[in-house]
Amino acid sequence: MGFLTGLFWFVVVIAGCMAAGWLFRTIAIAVTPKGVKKELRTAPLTASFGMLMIIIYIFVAIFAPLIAPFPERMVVGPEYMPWDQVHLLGTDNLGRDMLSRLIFGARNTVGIAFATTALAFLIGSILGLLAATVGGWLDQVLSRAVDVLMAIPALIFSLLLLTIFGTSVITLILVIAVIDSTRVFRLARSVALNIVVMDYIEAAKLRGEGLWRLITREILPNAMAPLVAEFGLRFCFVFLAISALSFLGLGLQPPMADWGSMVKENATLIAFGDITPLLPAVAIALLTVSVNFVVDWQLHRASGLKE
Amino acid sequence: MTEQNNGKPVLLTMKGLRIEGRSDETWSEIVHGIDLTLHKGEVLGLIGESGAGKSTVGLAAMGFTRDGCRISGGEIVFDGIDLMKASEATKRDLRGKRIAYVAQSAAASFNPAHKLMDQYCEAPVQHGVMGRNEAESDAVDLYRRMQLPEPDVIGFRYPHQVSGGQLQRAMTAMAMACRPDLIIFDEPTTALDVTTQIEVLAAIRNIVEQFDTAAIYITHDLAVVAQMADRIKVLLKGDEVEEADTRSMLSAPKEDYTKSLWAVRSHARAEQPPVAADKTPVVSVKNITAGYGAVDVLMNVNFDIHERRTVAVVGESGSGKSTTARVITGLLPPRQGEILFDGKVLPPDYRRRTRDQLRQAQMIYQMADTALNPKLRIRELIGRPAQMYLGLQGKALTDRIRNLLDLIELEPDDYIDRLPAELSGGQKQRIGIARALAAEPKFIICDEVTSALDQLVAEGILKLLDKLQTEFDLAYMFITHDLATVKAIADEVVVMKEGRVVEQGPKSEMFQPPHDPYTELLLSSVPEMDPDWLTDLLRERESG
Amino acid sequence: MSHIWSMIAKRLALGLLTLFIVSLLIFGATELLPGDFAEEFLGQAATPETVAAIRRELGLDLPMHTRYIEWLTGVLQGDFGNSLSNRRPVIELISTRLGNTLFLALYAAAIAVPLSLMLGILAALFRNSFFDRFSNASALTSISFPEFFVAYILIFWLAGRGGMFPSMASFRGDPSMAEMLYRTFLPALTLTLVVTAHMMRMTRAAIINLLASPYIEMARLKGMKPMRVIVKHALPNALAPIINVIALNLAYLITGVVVVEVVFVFPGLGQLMVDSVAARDMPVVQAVALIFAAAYVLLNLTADVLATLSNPRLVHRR
Amino acid sequence: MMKTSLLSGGVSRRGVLKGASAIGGAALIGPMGARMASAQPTRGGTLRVAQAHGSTTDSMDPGSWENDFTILQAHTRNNYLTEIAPDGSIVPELAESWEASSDAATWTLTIRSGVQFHSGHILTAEDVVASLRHHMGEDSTSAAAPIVAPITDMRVDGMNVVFTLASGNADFPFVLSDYHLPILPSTDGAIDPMTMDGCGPYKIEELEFGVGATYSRHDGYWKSDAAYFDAVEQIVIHDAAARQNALISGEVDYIDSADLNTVHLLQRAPGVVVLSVAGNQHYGLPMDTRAAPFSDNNIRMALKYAIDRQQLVDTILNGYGAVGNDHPIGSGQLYYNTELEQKAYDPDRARYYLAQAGVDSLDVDIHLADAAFAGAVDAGVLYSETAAAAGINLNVVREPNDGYWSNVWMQLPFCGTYWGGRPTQDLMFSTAYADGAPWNETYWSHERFNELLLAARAELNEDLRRDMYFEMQQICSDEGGALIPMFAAYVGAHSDALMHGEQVASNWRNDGHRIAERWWFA
Repeated sequence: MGFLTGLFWFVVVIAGCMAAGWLFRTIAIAVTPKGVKKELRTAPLTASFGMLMIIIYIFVAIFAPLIAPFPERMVVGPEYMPWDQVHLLGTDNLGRDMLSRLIFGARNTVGIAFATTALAFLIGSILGLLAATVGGWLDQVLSRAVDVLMAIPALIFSLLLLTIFGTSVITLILVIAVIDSTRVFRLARSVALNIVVMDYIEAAKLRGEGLWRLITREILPNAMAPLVAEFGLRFCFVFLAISALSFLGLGLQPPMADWGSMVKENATLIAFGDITPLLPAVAIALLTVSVNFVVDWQLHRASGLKE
Repeated sequence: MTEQNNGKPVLLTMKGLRIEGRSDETWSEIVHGIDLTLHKGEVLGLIGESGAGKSTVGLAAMGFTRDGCRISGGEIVFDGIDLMKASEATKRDLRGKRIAYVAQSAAASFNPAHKLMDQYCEAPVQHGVMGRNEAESDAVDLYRRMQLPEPDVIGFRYPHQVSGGQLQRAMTAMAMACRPDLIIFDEPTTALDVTTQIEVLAAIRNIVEQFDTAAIYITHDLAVVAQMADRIKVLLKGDEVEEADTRSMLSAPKEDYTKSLWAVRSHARAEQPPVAADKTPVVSVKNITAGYGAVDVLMNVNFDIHERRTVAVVGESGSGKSTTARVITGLLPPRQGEILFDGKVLPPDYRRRTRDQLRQAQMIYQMADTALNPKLRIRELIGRPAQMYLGLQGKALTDRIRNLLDLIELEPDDYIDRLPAELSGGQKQRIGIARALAAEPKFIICDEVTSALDQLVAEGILKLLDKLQTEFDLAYMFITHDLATVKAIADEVVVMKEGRVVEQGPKSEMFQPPHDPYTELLLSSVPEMDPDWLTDLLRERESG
Repeated sequence: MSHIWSMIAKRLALGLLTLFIVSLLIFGATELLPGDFAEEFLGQAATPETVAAIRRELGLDLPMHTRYIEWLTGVLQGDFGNSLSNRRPVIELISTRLGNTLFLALYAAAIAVPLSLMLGILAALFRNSFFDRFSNASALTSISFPEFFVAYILIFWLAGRGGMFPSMASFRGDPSMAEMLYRTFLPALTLTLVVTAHMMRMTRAAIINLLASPYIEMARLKGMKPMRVIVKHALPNALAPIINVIALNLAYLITGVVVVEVVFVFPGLGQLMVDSVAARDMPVVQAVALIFAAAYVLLNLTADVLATLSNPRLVHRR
Repeated sequence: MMKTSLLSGGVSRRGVLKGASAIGGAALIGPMGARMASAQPTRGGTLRVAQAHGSTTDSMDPGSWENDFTILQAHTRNNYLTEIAPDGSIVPELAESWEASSDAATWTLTIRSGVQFHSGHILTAEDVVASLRHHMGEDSTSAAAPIVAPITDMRVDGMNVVFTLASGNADFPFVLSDYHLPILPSTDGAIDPMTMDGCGPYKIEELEFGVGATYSRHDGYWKSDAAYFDAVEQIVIHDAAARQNALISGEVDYIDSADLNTVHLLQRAPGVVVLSVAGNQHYGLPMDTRAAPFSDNNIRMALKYAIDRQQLVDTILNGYGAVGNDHPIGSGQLYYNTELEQKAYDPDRARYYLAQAGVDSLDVDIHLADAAFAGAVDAGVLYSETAAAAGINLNVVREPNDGYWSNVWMQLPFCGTYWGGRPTQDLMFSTAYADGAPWNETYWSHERFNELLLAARAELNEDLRRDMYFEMQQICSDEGGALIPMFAAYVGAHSDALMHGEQVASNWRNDGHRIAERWWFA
């Protein structure tokens, strides 16, 4: 019986999401200019749902102070209050309003994750493309260096670095970005290797184009698709990295609300069947899934596979 | 039609076949009601340019459509089975067993991960026609009939270990595996050199005859289809133009379009006066020896290219003609020898050459698809050289771009902001030309520029190049394997084989005997419109 | 084949270089960490005298490079030295934990790899179907939960009072294989959930990439069943990227599981590494770091070799 | 027999557990103080203890012991010369009895005879001397070196050992109960610090640092009314949730520290008993009284009034503790100043003191890590909230747990700390508040305070002594550098099948770390 009700709600939720996605797509198609329309028509429901979610997240992140019922760090009552009208999602381990923390968490988490990933891709892809284009010793040096960095377990490496340089948001972003960039480097390089053999690159070289232009105008645009796909996953791994670090006692500076740390702070509750810690976790999961739905859709378009 | 095939029963009929293709989310018809009847043991030639829908129709005969296509109307009946109504399972059971397919590029259509034999045996074993061992011995027999070298062992090689021509024959053998009633040949020889093409054509023809298999032979090459087909159906943009038996079709085409196809080979470049002996050539290749790694692929190659002249470098794949181009452009510095430009030695490595030297020698590539950056708009594609070399900016640049588009006969307003993907093959090639012109060079290397194009389109390109040459006093080096093209455009010809120049001289001499034996072979291998040509040639070669 | 051997040799040489640089990096980093072994060891009880005494005794007062070279020469003679804190030989300290770590990694891999391959293939077969999207979504969900959280949830469901599995994976003495598999089931399951998504998505993507290629069309035109087309024709050509991802994830299973170790009280290398870093116990830190690096290097090498072997073009040159 | 207050010195200042704390002050000398039991103990069963601390880098060397795991191991495997009873009094263990010279500078201990080690070795006076000598000398790497430093000579006389001290110390028996000083078997005058042997209630079967240990009962154990379990198992579980899960799912019988965040939920779990022992353990936020702005007492007072102590006790300790009054003396202690006004959260007064200091607002960083005390960072966050209302902008800087004690504590001007407390006022003050004391974490130097400290130590008149200690607490509270908001109880939990005596020792966790010897299964 419990299973059946579970199944029922599961179906309801799925249906709800799809409906939302469909609604969003129809509206979007109605309001957007022609070029975008054409794009949107090709979006499957999952992707539309993903886009809807991402938009909502961005909205929440931007207008957090306006939406949140209470300030980020204010203690509004005893710890672990149950859900009620005032505190829709109860309070956390210090008696701060859970909902408000979640909302501000969107701002910090998404912000930091985005900054980190963007930085990682800046470093990783530029170096990767450079290595592939120039080749020779430069490629060798960079690749070996990346091998070395990747041979050191990421978590432990960041543990070391953060202990050395302290745990300000900036260092956190830098450290995770640098470690992530190695993964990006490998991808960017391998993608670029397939591009540099193309005739139009040869033509550009024969034309006497400079390295910078070669990379930015000729190679990068053609390497975008796989990089974007990777971006989707990397983006989400940053949350996990942060929460893993706060599990080991180095996370964001309190009282900043970020989902990763929020899961950690309230995690012990799950042992007693209290789902409070699920909330930030679900927030992360939902974003991950949404982002990747959109990415998958774009990839599918790029792959040119018509089905 | 039934009367002219001595009462053989009908094998395949199509009535009012309509097929739609999808672009983004919208469906548009690409085949508009084709009728087709094929009798047992009969070979039907489907001919037309790309986009005519020949392959689509051919595949439809198997009840198959590519992803993004769908059959929207008409009927297909194979030996009494209505393929429109038949279940997937039924159709799967037909495919490979009673209807087989031979693809254009065997190299790409053989699975690189499995040995030829495994791929041969797959169909018969899976369809339960015969056991593995039986299939293997049968394969060896067929390989032998297809005149494959070492038929006993070749099956145990991987595709990449076998040459293109042999693969194409192996694939035909594979199609024969279940002794199908019908085989679809989809441009089986297009990717091959002329000399190899002969062997493959011969092999295909006689195996089809031996097993009295019906076939649909799809190609764009009239001369080829003339050798293979009993009847010919001409398609244009998804419509049937006309159908007749081969001889009457060749002798008396009814429709203008068909006639125009026949007319293609008429274009020939006006004879040019001989060049003054004292004149310094634009480019002269001085006994170049070059290669990759340890192996030499070029051995002391010599020839000159003069202003307003076109030198055609002819040879089959692996003859070193493209390598010669790489040496001239400086992508592959030679071991010995040097390249002179206007009498002055060029630095061997393009990185050492001055911007002006780079500007003077431009290149047009065979594959327009890979030669144009798919992410750049035409404005930038052809604007960039002008901007780089001539420092044009803003309005001046735009004007130059439009004027270039005019030169290559593309409507500027319409095309200037398109992406390569939004162009046809021929248009892409024209953009490639425009990009070369934009640098205002003295010398252009054309690497197989027409070989990927339909004849009519190729014709247009050749005419265009011709026109531009006289207009801008250009010197061309024209790399090709197609002697028809040579006839059409060359002033002088250089014949290459295995990295050596076997013969060179003015076109007039080249096409008159006496020939170097290899040139002879090349010339004789070019298919001709005569249906008996292949038969005669083979008989000739056996006797001679 | 010979070229493969030479490649292996070359890669092994490079691997050694990598290991050397890693050891340098780790050593440097550990030196940069605030506080040295003596201070950490005595912690709040530190008095200048005792700290000095310890440094004297362990030769920590020697300059950095001397200590590194000493350590290196030791290693080159196969002697990884003793733990600074409890003076036991590093080898002995590590061996059992290495065993545990490998056991857990293999256990998790044994579940995760076949599972993700299967799911990936099915997803590719029924692409864009509900199954595809659902398995994809749930896989993504499972990786977007922090590891320790997945662990807690599993514990809550499957352990807890009267639960069917123990919440602690630790065992002492030498239990039977079955016993070990039973006790470490939850951590293995946690790790499975963590790594499956990545491999599954790659399998799916790699296969779908090939579906447009002529030889796949050929297979379909030979009347092969969809499943056979995928497994017999697409998969063999998609192996290289898949193997690569599997290798990366295996490396992760060996080197990246400290969090899971903590939650499930599993005595693995990760915990040892973290503790030793905290204690600035250089020989142990170095040894563990080298093991991790070596695991990574070897797995990648294996992956590349397998990828090469899976590609006839690279095995049988013309 | 001389009558004087006895001091004990778990003087080591590190790990989770520090200091010994006796509830009362005065106790009796000599072999007295029988242990009382609530019900008649029964033998049998395996005690499985889960501990929050314990590292793979721990060592067998007594000089290095610092955390729960090693210390519990120490008391399970070893005996000491003296023992602190659950009521906080000092009772004999391996020392049958002791005698001090009138100046308390010479101590004669009579060693119990016939005590058998796990190895079968029989305890000798030489063993005692060797065991202590291990910590002495300038090459000593032992954390206990400062403790035994005053011992200038040890002389063996049959089963007697005569200690000569540099200066009189009436508390010497307490000193000898320090957990660093177990008695180990010696061969030709030296012990092997790495030995697994001991003469305690249980012998080690297997021990893996950072993982756990198993023990079996020592049949030759000399105490008849102790060590009821057949076997003992120590398991290290760092993760709070995992620890509680283990207890709830019945995989362990006892966890030495519960996660205060969820202890109220844990309490509801069937078959689980939460055990809270109030001691002198207190959490503090020391300010460096030499560094600006803390050098100004007004600033210190402002900060003291800007913190909501009750909120901290309720939230951080979840009620398991009491508010502190910025001095280290617990309410249970003999000379606890009952007249001292309890400081409470008062933003206005905080502002007033800011004004006195001539500023209207204040920006300070406080450096915290949960290594300082469980919930330190959260405490900082709450503090910064209340401080804001008082015009103080308190910025919480989270420092890595790793290396906290060497890089933050006593290095940065405003951080976190915790003390197990000391059994006597004198020992507490002289350890952490006296001018120039090694662990004077506030670098506080108060002339009057230091005079009183010396005077009080020598003073034998109870009333005068009380007055002095009252004044010292007053001074400490109003002028000291340490902000001590709360006293934290030791909160553990165990299965209801586990029984213990009426009084559970409060000097350490785990019933003075003698849980294996003192507890039993019902």
